[in-house]
Amino acid sequence: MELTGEQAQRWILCFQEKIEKNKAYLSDLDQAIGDGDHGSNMYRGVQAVKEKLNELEDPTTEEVLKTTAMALISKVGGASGPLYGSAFMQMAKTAKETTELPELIQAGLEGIKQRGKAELKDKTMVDAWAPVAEALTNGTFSNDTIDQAVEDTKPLQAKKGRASYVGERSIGALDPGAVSSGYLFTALVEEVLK
Amino acid sequence: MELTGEQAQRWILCFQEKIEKNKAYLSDLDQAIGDGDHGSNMYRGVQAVKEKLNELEDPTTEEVLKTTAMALISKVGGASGPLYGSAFMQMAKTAKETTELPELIQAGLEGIKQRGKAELKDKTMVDAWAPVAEALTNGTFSNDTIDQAVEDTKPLQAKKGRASYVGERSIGALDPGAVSSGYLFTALVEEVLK
Amino acid sequence: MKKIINDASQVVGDMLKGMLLAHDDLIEAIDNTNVVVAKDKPQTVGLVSGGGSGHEPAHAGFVGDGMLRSAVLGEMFTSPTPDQVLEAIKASDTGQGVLLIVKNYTGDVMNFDMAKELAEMEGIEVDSVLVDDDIAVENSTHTAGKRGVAGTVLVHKILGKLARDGHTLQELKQIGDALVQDIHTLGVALSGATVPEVGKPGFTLDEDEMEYGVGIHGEPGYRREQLKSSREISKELVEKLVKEYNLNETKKIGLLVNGLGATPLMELYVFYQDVVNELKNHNVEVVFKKVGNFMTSIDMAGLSLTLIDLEDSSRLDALNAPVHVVSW
Amino acid sequence: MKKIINDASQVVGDMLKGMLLAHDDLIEAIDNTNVVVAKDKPQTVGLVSGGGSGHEPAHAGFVGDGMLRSAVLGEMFTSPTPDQVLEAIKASDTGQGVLLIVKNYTGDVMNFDMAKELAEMEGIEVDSVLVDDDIAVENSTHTAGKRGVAGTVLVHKILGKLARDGHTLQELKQIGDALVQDIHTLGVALSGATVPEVGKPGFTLDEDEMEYGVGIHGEPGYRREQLKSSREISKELVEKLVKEYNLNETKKIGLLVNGLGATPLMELYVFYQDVVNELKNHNVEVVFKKVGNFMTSIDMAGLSLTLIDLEDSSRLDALNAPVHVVSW
Ligand SMILES: Nc1ncnc2c1ncn2[C@@H]1O[C@H](COP(=O)(O)OP(=O)(O)O)[C@@H](O)[C@H]1O
Ligand SMILES: Nc1ncnc2c1ncn2[C@@H]1O[C@H](COP(=O)(O)OP(=O)(O)O)[C@@H](O)[C@H]1O
Ligand SMILES: [Mg+2]
Ligand SMILES: [Mg+2]
Ligand SMILES: [Mg+2]
Ligand SMILES: [Mg+2]
Repeated sequence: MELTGEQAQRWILCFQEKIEKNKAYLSDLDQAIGDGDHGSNMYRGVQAVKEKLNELEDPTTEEVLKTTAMALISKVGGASGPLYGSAFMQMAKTAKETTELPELIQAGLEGIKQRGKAELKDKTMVDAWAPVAEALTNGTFSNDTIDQAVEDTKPLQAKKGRASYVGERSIGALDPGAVSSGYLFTALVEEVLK
Repeated sequence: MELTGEQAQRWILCFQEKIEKNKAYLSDLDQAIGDGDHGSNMYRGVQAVKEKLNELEDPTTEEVLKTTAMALISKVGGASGPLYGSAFMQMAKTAKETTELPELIQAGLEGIKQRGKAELKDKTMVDAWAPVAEALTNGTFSNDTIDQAVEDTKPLQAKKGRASYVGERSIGALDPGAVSSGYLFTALVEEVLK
Repeated sequence: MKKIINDASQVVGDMLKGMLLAHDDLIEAIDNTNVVVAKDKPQTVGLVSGGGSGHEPAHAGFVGDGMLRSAVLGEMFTSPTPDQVLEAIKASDTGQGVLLIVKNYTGDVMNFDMAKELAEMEGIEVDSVLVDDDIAVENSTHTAGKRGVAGTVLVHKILGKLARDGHTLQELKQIGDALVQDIHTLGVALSGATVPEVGKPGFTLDEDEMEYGVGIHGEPGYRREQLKSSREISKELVEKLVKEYNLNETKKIGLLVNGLGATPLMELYVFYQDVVNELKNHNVEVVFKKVGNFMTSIDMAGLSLTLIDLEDSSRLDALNAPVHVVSW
Repeated sequence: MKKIINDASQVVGDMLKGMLLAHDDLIEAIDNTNVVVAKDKPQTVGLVSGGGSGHEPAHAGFVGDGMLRSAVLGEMFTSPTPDQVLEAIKASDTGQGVLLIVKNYTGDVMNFDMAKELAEMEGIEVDSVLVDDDIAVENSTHTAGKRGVAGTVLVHKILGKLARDGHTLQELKQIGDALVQDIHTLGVALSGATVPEVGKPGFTLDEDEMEYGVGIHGEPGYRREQLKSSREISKELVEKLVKEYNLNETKKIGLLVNGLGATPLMELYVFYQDVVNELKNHNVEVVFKKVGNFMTSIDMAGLSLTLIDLEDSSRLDALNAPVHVVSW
């Protein structure tokens, strides 16, 4: 399951479309337990990503991932900017060695954990990335993996990020960063794994 | 028609009661064409007057008028404070010479005109004082004189004071200062002229 | 009405206490009055201003070396009484006389006039300058005349510096009378102001409405219409204000963007930027500018724009001179 | 939403332009960034702060001699990005290194950290102080920790003075780390804040409701209840705040009453008076005080109270030292 540069480009552009379509929904999710800007943060980022990616001709996998990382880092801000940025930066670094998807996603997860210090079940995007990375590695990945991982953030109490301020009141809500990460993996399914 | 000190005291205390009862109404009138504080301004003043008058024992007419003037000047502020204050101050000065009611009210009117530079029909308290002063002098005074004078401020456009800012929109509303002056004269009727 | 206060009828006194506690290095109050006096009193003409409360930081925030010697705080939106003004005059006189800076409202004019008469009876030389910078009101003999609004603060600053420099009462009066004719202001409101004791706003505007030309006590303006952009508002205010000046030749001017109480600094800066752009179409050079809350209207949302003619460089120097006050 | 703006999505840029036009004597921006830099750059450690916009005058209002060397303006309520912070760091280094003053939010911490890594790769010495003065949030390993709020401004002022005095980066880091532990803040809101692009308030309170312990981005507080009097509010805030200090012996403290944007100065002073009264029941001596809008939350009505331990007289001296910034 190698990820080509062309596939990577389509993947990320599909992610952009999903963010654009769900911008308001993501912000609403963030309004409930955060500060209501996750949709506009991510949208600002993926717009810049789209622009940059469209400038590339026949890019390598590493180029796509690094371009995505840089655009997200310099446009998103907030918590999700450095986290998604670090994920793609680690993926880009790994792509120098291997473009195997399980390795790439695992590297992305490491980037997020290193940057954000969140553990599994802290109700963050880690809870979307970790099960997906694991399932890809074990060969047990299915569409259901994504939905299940995202849905599983609901009963958790947030221990990291802005949602941790609301304490127990975060229980019962989806984590916005997990939901946006879910779109990233759904885009992967649609454009690469289909 | 001389005004004794005891009559003067009863007159002003009766005025105080009327202001107290109509505080909100006076402010509402002022809200329509001014800044909505004529009731609370006058109330603040007559409360102080009442306190001061109650301290006096067997006061002369001049003492009552001067005490009233001083309390109003130092408690009311706004436009009506100096105007009522000047009216009572002029009355007090005149009372040194004569305590005839027509002369006193005429002196009060002069005090207001001197201080405020308003002419008849500028839609101010002058429009209540002038007809009453004239009727008292001519011996044509009746209860109706007061009501008529106050009512006659309605069709006028304000040319002085805060109400002049609203221009033509002041037409159709009663002038709050004329209404409160009306209470002063009604109190005179009830306590002195009855 | 949502306010962090105690007794609505005591709010002026409570505020004054807080102000004195917070700034005991600069100001004090005369016992049993609402008069705020500078602790530092050089032997110069004393400037006294004041008016109704609800315009904070005006006027007490401008008391101190280089601006006012004292400020008289009336009840909310109500001119202070002559005896209070008299106390301020007495506390401000060091033998060189006292200049009253009065905003043109019937109440203020009469109360300050009475105080002046009383002070003169006590042998204190007093004169006054009347500020009427609000061009929203027509200046006709058939009205109480233009109102005094935010431009008053510039009068405090300029005359305050000149008083400190040792100008005489007569000179200050003369300079002040000329100065006020060169200061013009126009304001807009997005909401009414709520006097605590009244408990409801003096006027209400719909969620999409604004009003041009409002006064600082919720006096009505000249036009109510749909909320416009900062750019459009700046265009209207600038166009009306520049008409007050002869701009055949490039004129040096100063700008004051004044928030009315509930409008965030962010909006004042956005607006300031539009004003500067708009002024590019006019024959002016901006040599002084100030953005912030100086003459507010309690919790009113909105702002005013003031222009001042600064061709005379002594005015500019005076505006730029350092001061020791709470809120310049 | 009623705001004097143009395009809601451009409000940060528009505000920045206005700010630079209004204060071109003190500050400038790095081209193509939202980074505000002091014009005056002595050869000392450069202090860099910043965060999301909407807290005006923070942080750009504190850029200048004696406080910050530069401020990074993020989008509304959104941490700025590492490349912007990097630009600020580069513009603030005169060879003595750069100290970042960061408010403790996940986003700010990560973005400033990344910038620090990037700057170090370019050979610039960088360290950071994390401000987490908001005691409304529990400091547990199970949360993102306490938030940085109004007390941050005191850190700017004190470290700004010490940086000007020539302290090294290591010294400033050490002093700063100790300092932030002695600053504690608690806020109350009477209304939510409206981010222009969102168009509706982050939360809404009923006409008779208030909320204790809110953050400066509309983060929820610890209790919502009926609007209390200034006296009762001051009692609750003071009692919670003094618990953070050891008051067995009389302690010298400083006070900061900070308006959140839409609350008039009048109310801040009324509240300040109640705070001082309330503190009489505790073993403190107030040696410094500040009342005004310093760290706002756009148009939120409400205020915060900050206490700072000033037993160390060098802190007090630093707070009292003169500065050349827009908004101290
Ligand atoms: N420490 C962390 N580790 C991993 N993910 C985190 C962490 N903190 C926050 N997040 C993620 O970031 C999301 C919020 O992003 P966003 O709303 O864009 O930023 P902000 O919280 O600064 O407003 C959360 O839903 C969560 O998934
Ligand atoms: N120049 C004037 N001459 C006579 N009366 C005046 C003048 N200006 C105002 N008034 C009177 O004062 C009244 C308003 O008083 P008030 O509301 O107490 O003061 P303010 O206008 O300062 O709020 C008006 O209704 C009018 O009768
Ligand atoms: Mg968010
Ligand atoms: Mg009135
Ligand atoms: Mg009034
Ligand atoms: Mg955010």
